[in-house]
Amino acid sequence: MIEVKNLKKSFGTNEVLKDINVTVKPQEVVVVIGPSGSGKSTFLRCINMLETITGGHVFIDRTDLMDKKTDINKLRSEVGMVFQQFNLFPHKKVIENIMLAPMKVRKLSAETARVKGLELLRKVGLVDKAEAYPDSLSGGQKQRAAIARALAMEPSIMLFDEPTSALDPEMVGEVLEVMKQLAREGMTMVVVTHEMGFAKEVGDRVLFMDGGLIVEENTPKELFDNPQEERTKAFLSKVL
Amino acid sequence: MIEVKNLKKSFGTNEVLKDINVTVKPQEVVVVIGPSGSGKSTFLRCINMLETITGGHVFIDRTDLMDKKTDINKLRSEVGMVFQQFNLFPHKKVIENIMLAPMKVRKLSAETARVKGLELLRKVGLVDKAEAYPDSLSGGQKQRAAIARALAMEPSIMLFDEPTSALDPEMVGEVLEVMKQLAREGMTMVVVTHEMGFAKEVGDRVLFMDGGLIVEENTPKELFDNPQEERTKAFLSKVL
Amino acid sequence: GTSKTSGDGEKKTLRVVTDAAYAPFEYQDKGEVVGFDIDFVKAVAKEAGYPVKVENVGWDPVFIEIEGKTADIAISAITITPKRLQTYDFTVPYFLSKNEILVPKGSPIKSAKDLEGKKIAVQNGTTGQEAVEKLFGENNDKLKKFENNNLAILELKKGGVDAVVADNTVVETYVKNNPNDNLVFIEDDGTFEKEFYGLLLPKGSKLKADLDKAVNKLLENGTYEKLYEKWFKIKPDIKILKEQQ
Amino acid sequence: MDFRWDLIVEYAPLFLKGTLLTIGLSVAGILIGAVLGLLIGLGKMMRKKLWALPFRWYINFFRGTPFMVQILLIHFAVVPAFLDTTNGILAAILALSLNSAAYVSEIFRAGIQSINRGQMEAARSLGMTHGQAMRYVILPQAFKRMIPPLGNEFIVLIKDSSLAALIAVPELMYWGRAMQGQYMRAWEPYLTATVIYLVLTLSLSSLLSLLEKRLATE
Amino acid sequence: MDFRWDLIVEYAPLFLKGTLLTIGLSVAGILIGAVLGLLIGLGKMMRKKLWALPFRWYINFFRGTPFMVQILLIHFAVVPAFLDTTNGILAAILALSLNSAAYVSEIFRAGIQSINRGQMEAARSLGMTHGQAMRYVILPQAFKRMIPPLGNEFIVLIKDSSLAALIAVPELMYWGRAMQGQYMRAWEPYLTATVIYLVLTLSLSSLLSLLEKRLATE
Ligand SMILES: Nc1ncnc2c1ncn2[C@@H]1O[C@H](COP(=O)(O)OP(=O)(O)OP(=O)(O)O)[C@@H](O)[C@H]1O
Ligand SMILES: Nc1ncnc2c1ncn2[C@@H]1O[C@H](COP(=O)(O)OP(=O)(O)OP(=O)(O)O)[C@@H](O)[C@H]1O
Ligand SMILES: NC(=O)CC[C@H](N)C(=O)O
Ligand SMILES: [Mg+2]
Ligand SMILES: [Mg+2]
Repeated sequence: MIEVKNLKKSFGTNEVLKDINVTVKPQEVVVVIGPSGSGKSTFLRCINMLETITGGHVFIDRTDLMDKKTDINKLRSEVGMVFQQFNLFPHKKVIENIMLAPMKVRKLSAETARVKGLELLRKVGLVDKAEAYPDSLSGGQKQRAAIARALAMEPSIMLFDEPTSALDPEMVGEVLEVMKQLAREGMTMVVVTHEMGFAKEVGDRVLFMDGGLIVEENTPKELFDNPQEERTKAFLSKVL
Repeated sequence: MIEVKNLKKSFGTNEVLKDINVTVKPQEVVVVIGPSGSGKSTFLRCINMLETITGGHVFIDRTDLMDKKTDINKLRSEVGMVFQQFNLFPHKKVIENIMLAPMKVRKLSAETARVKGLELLRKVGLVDKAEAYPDSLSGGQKQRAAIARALAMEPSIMLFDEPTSALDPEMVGEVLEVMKQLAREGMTMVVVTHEMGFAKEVGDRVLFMDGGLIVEENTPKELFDNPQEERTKAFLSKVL
Repeated sequence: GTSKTSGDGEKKTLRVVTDAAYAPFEYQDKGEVVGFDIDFVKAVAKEAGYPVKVENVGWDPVFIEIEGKTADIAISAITITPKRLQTYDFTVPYFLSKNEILVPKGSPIKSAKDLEGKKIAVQNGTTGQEAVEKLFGENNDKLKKFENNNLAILELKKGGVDAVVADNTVVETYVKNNPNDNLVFIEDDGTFEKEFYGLLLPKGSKLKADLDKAVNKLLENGTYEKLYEKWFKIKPDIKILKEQQ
Repeated sequence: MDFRWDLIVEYAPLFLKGTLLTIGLSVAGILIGAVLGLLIGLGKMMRKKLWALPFRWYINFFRGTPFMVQILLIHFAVVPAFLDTTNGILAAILALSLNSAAYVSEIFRAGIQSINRGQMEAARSLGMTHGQAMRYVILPQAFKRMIPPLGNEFIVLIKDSSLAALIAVPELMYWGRAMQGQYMRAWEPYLTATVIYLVLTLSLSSLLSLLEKRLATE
Repeated sequence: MDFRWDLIVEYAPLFLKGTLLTIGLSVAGILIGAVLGLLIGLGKMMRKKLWALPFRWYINFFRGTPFMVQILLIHFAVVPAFLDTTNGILAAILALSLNSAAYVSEIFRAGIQSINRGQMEAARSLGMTHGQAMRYVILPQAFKRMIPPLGNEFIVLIKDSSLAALIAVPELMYWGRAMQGQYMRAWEPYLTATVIYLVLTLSLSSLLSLLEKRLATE
């Protein structure tokens, strides 16, 4: 599904990703943890081509992102991304947020897009907010709307970058619930999060990143309860 | 130590605090929890007179804050406050941040203030950052510096408004550690936080606020394990 | 700095204002304010016993300064008109002038009447403007009022107007000095009346008597004639000036 | 001091005409300037530095020199070079438009940059092209933020247009000067002009702050 | 077109003198304007609305009318009312200062408002009075943010000072106009003035952006 080979990324002289190798299988849920600045977001952004890769290769469904012939926009629409800061379009209603890309990129009719959008909103429990503007939603509602928006492009992979860390604690649950359901339905997911409960419940694998490298990877249970590397131990002792 | 009687606070027509009655005894650690917008911050800000009270009374060490004759600035320096956003003074070095108020308000000499400031920095584990500017610190270091700054005025009460919720997860621990130490030393504290571990470990009492009222209060153990009110139960089920 | 003559003693320096954009009467030569008027006013002041300082301020400001008594004398080829006499005083006349038309070579305009319907540039607040407005109406659409005469002539050169109306000496000097511009002047004595320049003074100025005397002295003692010939290369008609008094 | 109200009454129709022309010049200036400014803003934001250079210099030139020089140059030198004649109104509109275009291009750039980077990223991650993201996501938000500074620029143009009097364009200030020239009085014309300018700019700016409040709450 | 370089050479010393005066006027304007602007900004921020009103109107007046009107009024009316004579240089400095004070007061207000509310709250919660908090916490930070907009205001003053030519202050523009009047040519004088203005404003603004970068990384 996703294959990352010798991925390198530098900002100027700052090498943020040093040599990342990961394979994500279909329907797998991979959780990424690691200290601030370790390159977690950059890693996700490289998979979605929001950053230009400095070295190595990323394959999505066997297509090489670095290949000049690859249609990046098409490939990108196969990969949904959910951001910490939601990034809903504030000038559009919730339903319009969801309809926009299907209509403009997939050329769906407004009607089809709306029907599908409402269905997705039902799924994330927001049908009654379809006609609301994002600013009137709570944080949890915003993030659920953002998930629905990403799903509207029918991606085969979903990337989540700390989707709950900008939320008030009482809203974290509703977002995680939606994500768990997605995982149960078989969506391939890469999730940067510090919600250990989520990782344990639905994660197939946990990657621990530090200093631009994947330091350790294992099943959640093994990694949390029995970390092998010193750095992992130090990090977990602080966070848990 | 602190006595809050029938405290009311409105912003325009929006009644944010409806009728708050609390007494905090010396050396007590009171934890305040509650959903977003329930008035937790406003409550703390009223105790520190950062908001003008609309009704009721707040007594600090038996002095009425509402009394015209009360010297608010003096009283305020008795009450230390730590903010979610740290609010360090970015144009001053860490040590200068700490020395400023003692020098200007308490009229200490620069030397005395510096000696005391370094001592406090040692206490929060930041002596080596004394000459650094706040912008070069990590979030956890900033918050510890902010705590040291508040302590420099030798307050008899410390107020904390979600001191760890703007921090990366791995930095939460170091700040909580400093707070726990303070509590052990007998500081009177009112802490708004969702760190349940902290509440259980050092909290004498937990107040649950909702809609501008204190809905329930009890020992941490009782309140978390055996909430009485429906709203408390609903809230805890989401957060825990 | 208005004049405060302290009785008998030293006389105060007079502030003389002008619009140094009206060659050959007053203009700037590499930053220096020079011209017939400048030489003349210095001679007059010397005769009357006042030290002077000449300052270029611009045309509209000349009148504002004198009305506000912030300057003592203005000399700027200023025509003595009944309207101006309501607000200001003048000395006795020192120069005979009239308006004239400046047009490009080959222009169909041959007289003032031909100006009808043509675009005309004038300097704001001059007798040239008044003359045109008397012919074709006040503030009519074809009239462009510029801040000084140089801008009006530049407008003509650049083709924005068909003619400029200004004082004859100025127009003729310009034509003579700038043969490459291919401009010609047109006299129309039937339309444009004789005008006399005077030194402009604030209403009720105590200087008037002194200055009148001095002007007359210069007219009589040959100083005026010498200056006139220096600048215009011909002899002045002093009689007509005297008749006007 | 005696204040001659009668002169003001006499010149009232001319002041009215002048005010209308002042408004007309400024409106034309802001409209043309906005369109040009967008183009220049886009030009300046071009990836290829070399191509962006002329736009950069355009902006430098018009922001770096006094409007008085600009209007005189355009009236007496640029327009005649093309038309073989001067045309005050044309020159004034041209000067105002070209000048405001430089400022509008910066307003435009600031408007776009004020939109959170996350908006572009969200749009791109949904598979939109850069152009689509600009058109459907960034620009609609940026335009809304551009309204207040564009309003301010309009106010600046109203004031700058007073320099058109120097090239004998019969706007408000021109009639003030004409009145001064005719009656040799300074106070009446300049104070009248001042009051009219104040009415224009203040009513516009209170309209603007109303609009801003509207936009903020929307 | 023939471009008469010889005329420019001839006028070079005058242009130099004019440039120096232009710089002098603008420097005086920004310095006095900054001091006045602070006072007016403080005045406008007064709690009592009624007391703040005159300051508010001061700002409205100077921001709402063309600088041309302001400099003419000050030259012909305000200065003579005090001195009994006109004084172009004084009037120009006065007009530039009073005008920039209005803008500086807004820069000052914006600078203070740009400081996070939390700073004031932190200072107050440490027991500082409002005055102490302002003095030791808010103002030092606000001043730093004011430097770039003050620099821009200085550039504006350089350009506005060209209007002093209208009251015959022998600054840069005055000599441009003098040259135009003497030789009846448009391109040479105005282009020369343009280039000098450009050199002044561009070098200033690149200095400013250097300074801004310095301040940002500090
Ligand atoms: N656009 C950029 N330009 C320059 N440096 C960048 C940029 N984006 C990220 N970095 C740097 O790359 C490093 C890794 O950043 P990244 O955001 O990937 O970390 P992270 O693991 O997601 O951290 P966090 O938990 O704080 O989100 C950091 O040192 C950051 O400063
Ligand atoms: N300065 C203010 N002006 C107007 N309304 C305010 C102001 N400060 C707070 N409020 C309102 O008061 C209510 C309570 O706010 P408060 O910040 O006390 O809640 P909180 O419990 O601290 O929430 P959070 O967990 O999000 O910090 C909210 O509805 C908020 O909108
Ligand atoms: N300087 C001038 O332009 C003078 C013009 C004309 N002689 C007048 O007095 O109106
Ligand atoms: Mg990140
Ligand atoms: Mg709060």
